[in-house]
Amino acid sequence: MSVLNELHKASLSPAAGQTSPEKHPMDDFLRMDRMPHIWCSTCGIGVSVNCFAKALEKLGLPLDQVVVVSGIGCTGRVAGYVKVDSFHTTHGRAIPFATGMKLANPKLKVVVFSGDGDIIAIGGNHFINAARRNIDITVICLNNFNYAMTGGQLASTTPEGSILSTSPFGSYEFPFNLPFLAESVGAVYVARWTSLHVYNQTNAMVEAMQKPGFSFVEIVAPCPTIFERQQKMGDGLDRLRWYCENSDIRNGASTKEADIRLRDRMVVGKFVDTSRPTYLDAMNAHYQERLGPKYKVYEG
Amino acid sequence: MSVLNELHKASLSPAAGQTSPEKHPMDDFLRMDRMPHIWCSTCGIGVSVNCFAKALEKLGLPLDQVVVVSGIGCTGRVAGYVKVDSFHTTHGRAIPFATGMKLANPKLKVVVFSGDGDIIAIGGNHFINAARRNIDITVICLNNFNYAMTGGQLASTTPEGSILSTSPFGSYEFPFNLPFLAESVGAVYVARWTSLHVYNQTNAMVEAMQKPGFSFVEIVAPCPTIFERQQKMGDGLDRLRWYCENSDIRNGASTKEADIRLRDRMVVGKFVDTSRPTYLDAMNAHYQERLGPKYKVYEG
Amino acid sequence: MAKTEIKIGGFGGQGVILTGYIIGKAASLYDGKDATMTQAFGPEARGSACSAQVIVSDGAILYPYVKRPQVMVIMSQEAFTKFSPELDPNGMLLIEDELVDAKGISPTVKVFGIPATRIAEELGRKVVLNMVMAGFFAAVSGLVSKEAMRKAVETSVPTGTEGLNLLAFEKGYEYGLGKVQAP
Amino acid sequence: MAKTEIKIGGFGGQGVILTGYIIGKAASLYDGKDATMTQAFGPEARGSACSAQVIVSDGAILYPYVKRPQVMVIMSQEAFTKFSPELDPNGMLLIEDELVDAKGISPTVKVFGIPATRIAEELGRKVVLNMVMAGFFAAVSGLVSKEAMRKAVETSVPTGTEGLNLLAFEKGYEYGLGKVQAP
Amino acid sequence: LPKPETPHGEIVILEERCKGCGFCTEYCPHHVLAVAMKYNAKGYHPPEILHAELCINCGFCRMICPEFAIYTYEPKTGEKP
Amino acid sequence: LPKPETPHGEIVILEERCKGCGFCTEYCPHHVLAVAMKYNAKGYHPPEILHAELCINCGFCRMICPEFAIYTYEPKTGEKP
Amino acid sequence: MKADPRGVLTGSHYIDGDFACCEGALAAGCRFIAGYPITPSTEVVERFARRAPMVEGALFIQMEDELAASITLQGAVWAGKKAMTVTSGPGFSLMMEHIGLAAMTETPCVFVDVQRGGPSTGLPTLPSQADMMQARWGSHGDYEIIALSPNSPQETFNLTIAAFNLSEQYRVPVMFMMDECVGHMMERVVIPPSDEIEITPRRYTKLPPGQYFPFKPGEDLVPDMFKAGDGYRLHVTGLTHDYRGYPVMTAEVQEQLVHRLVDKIRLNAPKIWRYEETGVEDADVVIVTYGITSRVAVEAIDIARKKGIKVGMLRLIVVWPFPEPRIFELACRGTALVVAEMNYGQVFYEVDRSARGKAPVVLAGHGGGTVHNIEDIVKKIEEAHRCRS
Amino acid sequence: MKADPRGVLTGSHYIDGDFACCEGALAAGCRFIAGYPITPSTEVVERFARRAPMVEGALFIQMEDELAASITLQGAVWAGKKAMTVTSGPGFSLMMEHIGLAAMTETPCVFVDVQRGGPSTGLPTLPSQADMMQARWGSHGDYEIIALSPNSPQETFNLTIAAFNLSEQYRVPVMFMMDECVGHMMERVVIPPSDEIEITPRRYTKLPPGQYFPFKPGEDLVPDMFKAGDGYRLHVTGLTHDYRGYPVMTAEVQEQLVHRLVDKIRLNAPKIWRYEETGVEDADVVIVTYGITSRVAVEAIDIARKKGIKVGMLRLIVVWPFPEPRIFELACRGTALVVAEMNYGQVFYEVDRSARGKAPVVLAGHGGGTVHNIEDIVKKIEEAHRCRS
Ligand SMILES: Cc1ncc(C[n+]2csc(CCOP(=O)(O)OP(=O)(O)O)c2C)c(N)n1
Ligand SMILES: Cc1ncc(C[n+]2csc(CCOP(=O)(O)OP(=O)(O)O)c2C)c(N)n1
Ligand code: SF4
Ligand code: SF4
Ligand code: SF4
Ligand code: SF4
Repeated sequence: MSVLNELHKASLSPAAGQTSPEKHPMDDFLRMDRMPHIWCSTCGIGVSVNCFAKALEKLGLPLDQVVVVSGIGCTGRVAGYVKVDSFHTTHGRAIPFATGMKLANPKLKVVVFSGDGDIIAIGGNHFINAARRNIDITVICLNNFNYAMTGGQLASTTPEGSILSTSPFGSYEFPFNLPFLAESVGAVYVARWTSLHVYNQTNAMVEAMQKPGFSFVEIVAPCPTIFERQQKMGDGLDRLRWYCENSDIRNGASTKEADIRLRDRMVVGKFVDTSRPTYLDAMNAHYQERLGPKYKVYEG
Repeated sequence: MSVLNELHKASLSPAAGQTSPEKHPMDDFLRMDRMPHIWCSTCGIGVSVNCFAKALEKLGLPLDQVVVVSGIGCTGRVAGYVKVDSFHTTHGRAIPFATGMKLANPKLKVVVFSGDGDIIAIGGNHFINAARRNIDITVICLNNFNYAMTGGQLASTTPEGSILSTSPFGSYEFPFNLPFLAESVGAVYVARWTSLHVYNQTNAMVEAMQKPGFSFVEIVAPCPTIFERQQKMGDGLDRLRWYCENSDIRNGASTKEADIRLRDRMVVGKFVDTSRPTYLDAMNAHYQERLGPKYKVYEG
Repeated sequence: MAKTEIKIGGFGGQGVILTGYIIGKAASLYDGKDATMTQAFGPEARGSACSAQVIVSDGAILYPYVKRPQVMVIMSQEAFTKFSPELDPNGMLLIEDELVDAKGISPTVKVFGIPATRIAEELGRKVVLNMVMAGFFAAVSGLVSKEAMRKAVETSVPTGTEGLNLLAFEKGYEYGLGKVQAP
Repeated sequence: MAKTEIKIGGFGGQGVILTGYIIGKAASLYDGKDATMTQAFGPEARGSACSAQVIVSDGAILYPYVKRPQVMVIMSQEAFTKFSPELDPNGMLLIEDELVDAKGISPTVKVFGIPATRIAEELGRKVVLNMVMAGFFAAVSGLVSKEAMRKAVETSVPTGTEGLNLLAFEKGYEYGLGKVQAP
Repeated sequence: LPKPETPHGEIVILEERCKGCGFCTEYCPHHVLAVAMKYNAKGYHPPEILHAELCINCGFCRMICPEFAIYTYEPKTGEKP
Repeated sequence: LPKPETPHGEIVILEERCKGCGFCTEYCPHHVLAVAMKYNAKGYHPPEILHAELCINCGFCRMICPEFAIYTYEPKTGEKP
Repeated sequence: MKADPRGVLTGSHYIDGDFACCEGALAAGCRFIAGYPITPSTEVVERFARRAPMVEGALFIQMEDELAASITLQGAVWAGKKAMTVTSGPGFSLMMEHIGLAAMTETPCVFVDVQRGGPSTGLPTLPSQADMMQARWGSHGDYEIIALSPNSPQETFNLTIAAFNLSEQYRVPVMFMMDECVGHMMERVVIPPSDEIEITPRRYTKLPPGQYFPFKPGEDLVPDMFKAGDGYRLHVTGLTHDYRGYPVMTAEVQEQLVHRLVDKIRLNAPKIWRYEETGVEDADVVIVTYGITSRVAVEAIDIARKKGIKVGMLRLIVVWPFPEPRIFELACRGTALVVAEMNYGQVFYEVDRSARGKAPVVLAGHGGGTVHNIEDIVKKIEEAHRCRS
Repeated sequence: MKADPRGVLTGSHYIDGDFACCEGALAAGCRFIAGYPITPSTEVVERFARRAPMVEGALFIQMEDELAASITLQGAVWAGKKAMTVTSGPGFSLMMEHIGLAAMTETPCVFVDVQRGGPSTGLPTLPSQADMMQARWGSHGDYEIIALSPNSPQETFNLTIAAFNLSEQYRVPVMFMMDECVGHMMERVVIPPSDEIEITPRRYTKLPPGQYFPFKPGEDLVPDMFKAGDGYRLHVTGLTHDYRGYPVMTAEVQEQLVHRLVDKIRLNAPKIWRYEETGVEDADVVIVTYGITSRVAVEAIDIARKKGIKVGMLRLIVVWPFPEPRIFELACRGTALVVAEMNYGQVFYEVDRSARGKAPVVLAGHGGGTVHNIEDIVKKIEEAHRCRS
């Protein structure tokens, strides 16, 4: 079995990747042996990973119980870099994978971290149904308005008029208003921030993870290599400046007004923060009521 | 080629199905050689087919230009009975099939007629994305709160507490509020009626088909064989009586309030009637603006 | 190896499948025999004639389908028309007397009738018609023991309805005994 | 059948692929030869060394990959480190003089340098660096005719930028001629 | 102004199509119809006309019939609502 | 009541990780940082400390850095915001 | 390991194959089903939905579609459950991407396909055996799976347990290929006491974090497993990955990983094969068959024997991996082969290949909708017999 | 029929296989692509998105997923367009249900799969040829398709046209199986004038409504077609249906319909086969290969010939249906066969089967990520040569 021998050899050779001589306080949250990450300079993904690490630190949860699930995409690579149990699944299906995980072991804190294309284009059906069921997971959706990993195509979130490789003369589709959609299907926590809003973003992640039920955080983030370049909006730093000038923080704003247009001002904030029983709580309560003491409360 | 011979023989034998000696004014809308249809006594599907035929009559469209597309389910069988070009596709995918049809030949009036499970459980992603794009089709969704064809399982629309074969002790899931969902993703016309409301239902179908863009009509209908029986709600006639007593007609009501609970009063009416460019209109306008006269308006 | 093929026919709602199930279960779980029950499914079948097929055998059943039933239990005229040609000419036909007219059946077939619906109605619930037929079948065919049939009925009907169903079974059984013991 | 393998290396953003494309296109569409261009793709490759490979041949090219390039055009040090070992010891190495130090290269290799970045900057747009290299390549290697290269440049760059790009090409070409004509 | 004449409808029942749901009989606004005692060949009770003269040709029965088994028309104009 | 002391932060820059996005230099609320002229091995300009004394240990630079290349701490308490 | 008694409904039952599959799963320790209804498989999940609240730690969820169902179960597996999903043709087609994911991430799990007539919506309520090649080849890329096919409710119960055990032993998705006939046929199913049911536990690593590498195989080419929440803090990806689970997109790592994934089944195949032979010793013709068709074929064999042809049967229980050498042996002996299956030729291709021209191989195919006409099989036996001589 | 000049970009172009595929489609009359991006196929639709507004009647839509893309195109076909969709492994897996639908409803259309390394997400940017069996067997139930595999951008252009023509002629979904190498390789592509491009028009019925039955086959087993809006008012379903298109769920109609669906390809196979032989006449060893691997194998052949082994090549252009008799012929002649493909054995199984033990069949497999190492193929040639003697 020569394959086996080869594999044994491989496992003896030292791990690839360099270990930085200096340490950053967040290094424990990261797979340092996989650094540097693949994200471009001035990309917003790294910022959100940083905020996420901070949010975990703030929450003070034992990291052993945190799970990150991603789909496929630039953002989908997040699962590969955070040093918790992390699953890089298939395109669009992070949410059902996370659902299985959470239901199988309710003690886990399950976070889906993925891109807008992944979560709401191909993954749309899972998004709406998981929210409806109020599965107790947090979905962090990094919205860079395009499919970056595949080179920059139209997404379900692309603002009208955007130039991308499959909308070479500008998009004429109407994008989703994600907070409105999330609210309509019953998400209990809905917030939107940009890459610039690092404190708010971090707080939203903390609140979302603390919230029992389906919580949703949309992060509007630059993809300088594709989206901003194609729109001639400069790089990620230019885009942060734009966010700074054009974001209206309006907590509690009606999600109906949260539409995003390519060059208009944009509402950010916490839009929904409500409560209803999670899927498992509803199930346990229901069975206890219907089946009485013979029902053993499901705990995983 | 013995197969061929057999087929030739088959094609010579007279068509199955009986022709009624007497005629009904709607018979021209139906494949009478396939009657009687498979729907149970007091099922609401036949009522809506009747209303749909009436709506077509009222619209006065040449039937040659009408196309009905269904998915799979009891309601999905509608495509097999209406005598227009009709396509019985796969479970959940009637909307994208209809999208292809409409975009390929914009002169066709394309109607999707299918069940709630088909359109919004497995088909949810297509529903939200077609609405977002404002594809110029009408979606008639017969909501009988369960998967009837497969013997009565939980659907994404099943009210909490309903007993079905996969919720044998009662469902503990929170169902979609379809009008709210439809509005949040940009449907330009949204109405809900019950099987009892035959005039309103017919009118809604007429209005929906007249409306350019993605229009959505939800019909709450009895499935006496399964849903009403399991809930001990009697047969379809009992259910019509229930609708009669428990429907609040509130045109223009906020879709947020259109939640359906198993035994509570229910809001029906026309909720959304608005306008924005259809996918093709937006495309043509956009290309004309960007590409100027060298762009030939797309007409199929 | 003794092997008997049984077919039960009627219309949807008469409890045809349950009758077959009870026969199969009785033979297989409580009578030390083997029994295979199969049925024809179909979405088009709603409300029309439906059937259950049971093979009861002393030994292992390999081929699981009924080809030429020796015993047929028929509860509707449509089912009679559809299924009776399959019956073994030397077989046995059990019919719901008031719903089925067995005209045209081969004279070599032994026909036994029971007004099962009426008996069921007398018991207050028309739905136990199938249990009356089951009792009748047990008595007339002698293929499955009464005790086994009773156990199968008891363990197969919804909790709370055992009494009524067993009563219906007994009524059918008695009626059947009368038929076979009478000359 | 004369067949030459060419490899162009640099970092993402330098226009490495376009350079390869122009060489291939020139040879294949305007010089009556066959030319196959291949490239290494990879999501992990963002920003790091990338390469284009071109085979130019008088006859049909079957095997499409470059195994031992006879000509290498290198625009970054990292690319030099990564790719130069593949170069044919009797081959030709064209480098961006100020970005690449060709130390350690076999003495049998003919090395030609050009300060392409500086030339491009002098023309006002650093991005035309690759066109300078293309011109340099045309002059030094002689593998593809100048006219063919010019046509390929003209038809491959964004409309409106043809002039600038052709100018850059000419600069590189002239510089190259100087190098090869000089003893 | 002359009071407009109340329209009148003739009712046609295609008995063999009926599945006896009772929708038409229940919801006829003028209580024109009743459930017949007889069975059709499918074993259902079709509607029967109780008060033919009361039918105003509103067509509700036609619209609500899941089986396309009943309709009305205005005998003079032939109008089918 | 004594006025609370303004907190102070020490800045640590892990230069080799930096991809020169400029986020930290741009958004440091006290303009402590600037873009250095030099390049790191990856070819980017990392930030450099202009006014070390002005750092209030707010941690914004740390949070916004996509490369985990900068952080601050309170030298006395060791606190890392 | 012995079965957990809480899931085992010891006793005799008169149930159909679908119910038997559910009971087999519960006995095997399956505590999680993510399903989506589809005829004729729905009864499996319907029973599970009813049983789950009574079995501690068991959970049923009906997902929004088969895409979701087929990955939700994998999430559950990595969180520590034994899990399966259940479907039929159209749903099975939708699960293909995630069968590939399970193969790539070596996720032990069971996919039940109760076969009905296809292609497309086809014959929703009627039988076929025409998803056999799909079970093996339906996802993109190279991978191997195990597929089993029961021919009675009792065997459905037994083999469902075997399916779970094999999936755990080889960390591979197992395809449980029923057919509508077996799924809907009622027979006695005897469920033994739990201590008579042998269960393969998950092969969790015994190594501590740091020493354990999630995709470093053991001698049998199968790596040990971890689960989320155990403190390993590891990564699992559908990308080509190294022994640490890290994505490495190179031809070398692809060769290391994917070659092992196929070899772990190919090289272990002799341990996985399972078939039953009847009257093969002196047979001139052997029918190769599986599932319900094996029970139809016996009648044909009887008839043919009466006509003087010596016919035997090789019934495949594990269909994939395929017992190629045994077929070759039979062919070399000169035994003609008839492949009886409810399709227009699927397992036939492997039988035909394995025979290597040494003996005639005849397809007794049938489009489904009902089992074979017995006479048709007899004719094929005669044909094979003629070809042989 | 000649090509519509509006879609034909006559002239010489230096483009890659993906772009050539787009141009081939446009030349073939394709006016509708429903797509979903996936590496390495995206360039096909990117080009189409750019070209469509310039070609009258052409439309590109990017759908929300591959499920949608693979059925949207069928809606477009029934409304009168020639249409295709384009994807790669993971997306191809998601399209399986709708490939079955197209087969069942006899919808002429083209599915392009630019193969990358699998299984699962695998090697997104790197080549493989490991979806070949999936192309044939990936959907549930019995059906047959046609699959083609080009080995250069020029051939991609040509064969894309052939793919559309075959799909129209046989009313069958055609799988266009590229690989990442061909997809991303740039070469000269000469697009002839439109009047030199032969196009198979859709076989629309000439019968009037009432006389025309949508699934009544012609002599070649293929029925003529109608389109929505033409006044036929007919029904099309994925259920088993009779010649009128009406669902009839019986074993008899299943046999009539599905047997014909497989036979229309199986019996017409000799007209569909297409392969290219080089140096086969006197060869002792023949390499059977396709796609990019055929261009790698030539180097191995050169080396082997230099070592004195007479090696030829049979390059499959149409891979499915498979030219079984030709392989058998070669095997009977005693020619040893080497199957070179970028996978761990797929087309190999058909070659092996077709040889019927008459000659050794050796797999030169490779997991993908890059083309074969030439030396590895040479070794297999030597091995085959040894086995032969
Ligand atoms: C089934 C499937 N379809 C398509 C792809 C190709 N694909 C990979 S990532 C991606 C889009 C990612 O976009 P998004 O989720 O927005 O993430 P980003 O890269 O922008 O961060 C696509 C289409 C795939 N991997 N699998
Ligand atoms: C891919 C796929 N999954 C599952 C099924 C099985 N199936 C057929 S109809 C149906 C549900 C239909 O429910 P709904 O749309 O609500 O229609 P109804 O029967 O209630 O009218 C299901 C799950 C299928 N045909 N295809
Ligand atoms: S391509 Fe865009 S999203 Fe992807 S890493 Fe680069 S900047 Fe970020
Ligand atoms: S099962 Fe329900 S939905 Fe289906 S036909 Fe009967 S009543 Fe109607
Ligand atoms: S509505 Fe139609 S089906 Fe119902 S009772 Fe009246 S006639 Fe019969
Ligand atoms: S934020 Fe980080 S990557 Fe950006 S310039 Fe500062 S240190 Fe460098």
